[in-house]
Amino acid sequence: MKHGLKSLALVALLGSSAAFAGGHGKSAAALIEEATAGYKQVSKETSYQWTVTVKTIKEAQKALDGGNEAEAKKLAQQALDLVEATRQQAQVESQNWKMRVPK
Amino acid sequence: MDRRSVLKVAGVVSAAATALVAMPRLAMAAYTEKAFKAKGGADALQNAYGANATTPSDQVKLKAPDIAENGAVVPVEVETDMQAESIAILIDGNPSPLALTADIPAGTKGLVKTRCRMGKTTNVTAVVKSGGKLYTASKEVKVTIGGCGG
Amino acid sequence: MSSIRIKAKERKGEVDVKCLMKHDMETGLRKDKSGKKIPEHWIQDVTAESNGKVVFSCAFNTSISKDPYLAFAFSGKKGDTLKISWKDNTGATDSAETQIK
Amino acid sequence: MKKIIRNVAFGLVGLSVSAASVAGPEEDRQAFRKFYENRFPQVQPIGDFQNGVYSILPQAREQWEAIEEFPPYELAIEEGEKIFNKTFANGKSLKDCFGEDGAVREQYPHWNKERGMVMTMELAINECLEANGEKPLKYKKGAMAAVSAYMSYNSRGQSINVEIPSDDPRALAAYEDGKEHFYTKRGQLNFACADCHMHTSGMNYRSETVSPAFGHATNWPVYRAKWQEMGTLHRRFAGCHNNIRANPFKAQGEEYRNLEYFISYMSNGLEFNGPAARK
Repeated sequence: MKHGLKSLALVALLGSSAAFAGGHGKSAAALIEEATAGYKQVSKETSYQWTVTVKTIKEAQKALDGGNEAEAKKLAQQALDLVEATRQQAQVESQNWKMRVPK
Repeated sequence: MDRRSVLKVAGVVSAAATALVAMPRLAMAAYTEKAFKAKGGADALQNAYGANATTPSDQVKLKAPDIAENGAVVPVEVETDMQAESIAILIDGNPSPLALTADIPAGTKGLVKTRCRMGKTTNVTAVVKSGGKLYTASKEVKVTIGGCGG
Repeated sequence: MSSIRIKAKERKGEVDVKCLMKHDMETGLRKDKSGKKIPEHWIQDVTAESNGKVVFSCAFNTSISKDPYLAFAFSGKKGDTLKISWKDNTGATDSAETQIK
Repeated sequence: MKKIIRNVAFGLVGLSVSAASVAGPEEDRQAFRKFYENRFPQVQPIGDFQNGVYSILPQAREQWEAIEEFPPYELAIEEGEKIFNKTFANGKSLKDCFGEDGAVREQYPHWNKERGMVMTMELAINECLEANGEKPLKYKKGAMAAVSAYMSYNSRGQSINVEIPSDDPRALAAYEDGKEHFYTKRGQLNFACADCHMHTSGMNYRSETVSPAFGHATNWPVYRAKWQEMGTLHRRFAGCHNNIRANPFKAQGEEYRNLEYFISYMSNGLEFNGPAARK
């Protein structure tokens, strides 16, 4: 059952962008930096990268450059969630893929 | 064959003269702005053939898919055993519906195959000019947006 | 090399012709990477002659697919020549000739 | 919610069989083939799987056959022939690497023991060019797809016969790597190759019917209507990854070469029939 639950947890996380709520009280610039570093870290440690993460980080940066701190923060937070979800996917899938092999 | 759509095309043009003017036979099909840039099927036929009264006929055989694999490349085939003078393909929903006109001289079969672009689900109409009259067959081809862009 | 590929085969006095023309057939609706509209550019007229006589001719709109395909059939025999030529909206032309097999 | 339930269900099914001993490539291949035979019993003979989604969709097949009457890839074959026969600055040509007509498709992909890596035909083409002082070609389309189309065309009818030499554990590791890739969920949409092309093959994602993975490796390169031009297998891999919002890997990088090694091995026995037209 352990695998099943893990899988369930991952999907729940993917489904909700608010699932990972770290970094409250930080500036948008700091959050963007954190998301970028996190993205690079996950890319280095696993072969998992999501196209949407880079896109979201870019959008956050654009919002910040445009002087919209609140929007930038929101987007950077989303990017951080995506990074975390990617990390979780890599972890869960390192075992779960075996379930899909026909016997 | 979708009879309704043919009737619609015919209906739109009912105001036009039903008696066909004897047109001098063109030696060759040639592109004309008037026919190919026309916004409606009836206008296109009027400009291409000098007439647009059409009659559905099961002697006009139109082969086109029910659902297009890809709207950019839809195989369309028109064939007839009638003594054809010209064959045209109309894609009703395209901004300018007339896709092709082909001149069929004596000794050439009433047949043309090509591949067309279709922007959306619409009727494809095959037109065969025989004995100075226009005969048609129509068919709806569904164009969908695929799920796998790749 | 010509942009036109022709396959012409005779069977029982009828010549089946299949032909593919390399041409972008730009509709005028597409945009390039910088967002600029690519001007329309398409084959307007195609003519097929066998032994010097026109056996088929047709006119295209921009709604004919890229690298247009055309198939038709006419009465003829092996060894006859078949010449297919096109002209596009810029006035450019091309042609190819083959022997009917 | 549906997705969650399905996922859990997959998990349970997986657990019930995970106690089985680890199967080798040959057992994998038989189970893989059996899966598609059971899922699509209408595909007869089995070799027809080489025609991808058209083996299971009669309506689409008719259109495909109309395209194959005079397929646009014939222009690419001609272009490829020219490149293939072109004399290099040093007087040699691709013929010196691949023989008079380049009909070597059945030799790829293969395990190269000396270098400890999977060799693919496209990689070999570029290595031949570079070894002769020529500029390598880009892997996804254009000239590379054309040369590959020419060589594949001349190789039609050859069978896929990928070997995983037992005397080199690194070969098995490369195979296992490709296998893991095939079954692993990736991207924000959380799809594995196997999710679409195995466990829901024949079903629709929006209007698109997903093709069976058995036979996926036979027909490359393809002229794809969507692209309006030729593309290689690795271009398609990258496209699929983009679709599921996963960063694609490098064409001819280790990941995609190993994936090609795995899916080709799974299709062993089928005929190479590239190039092909696809939607």
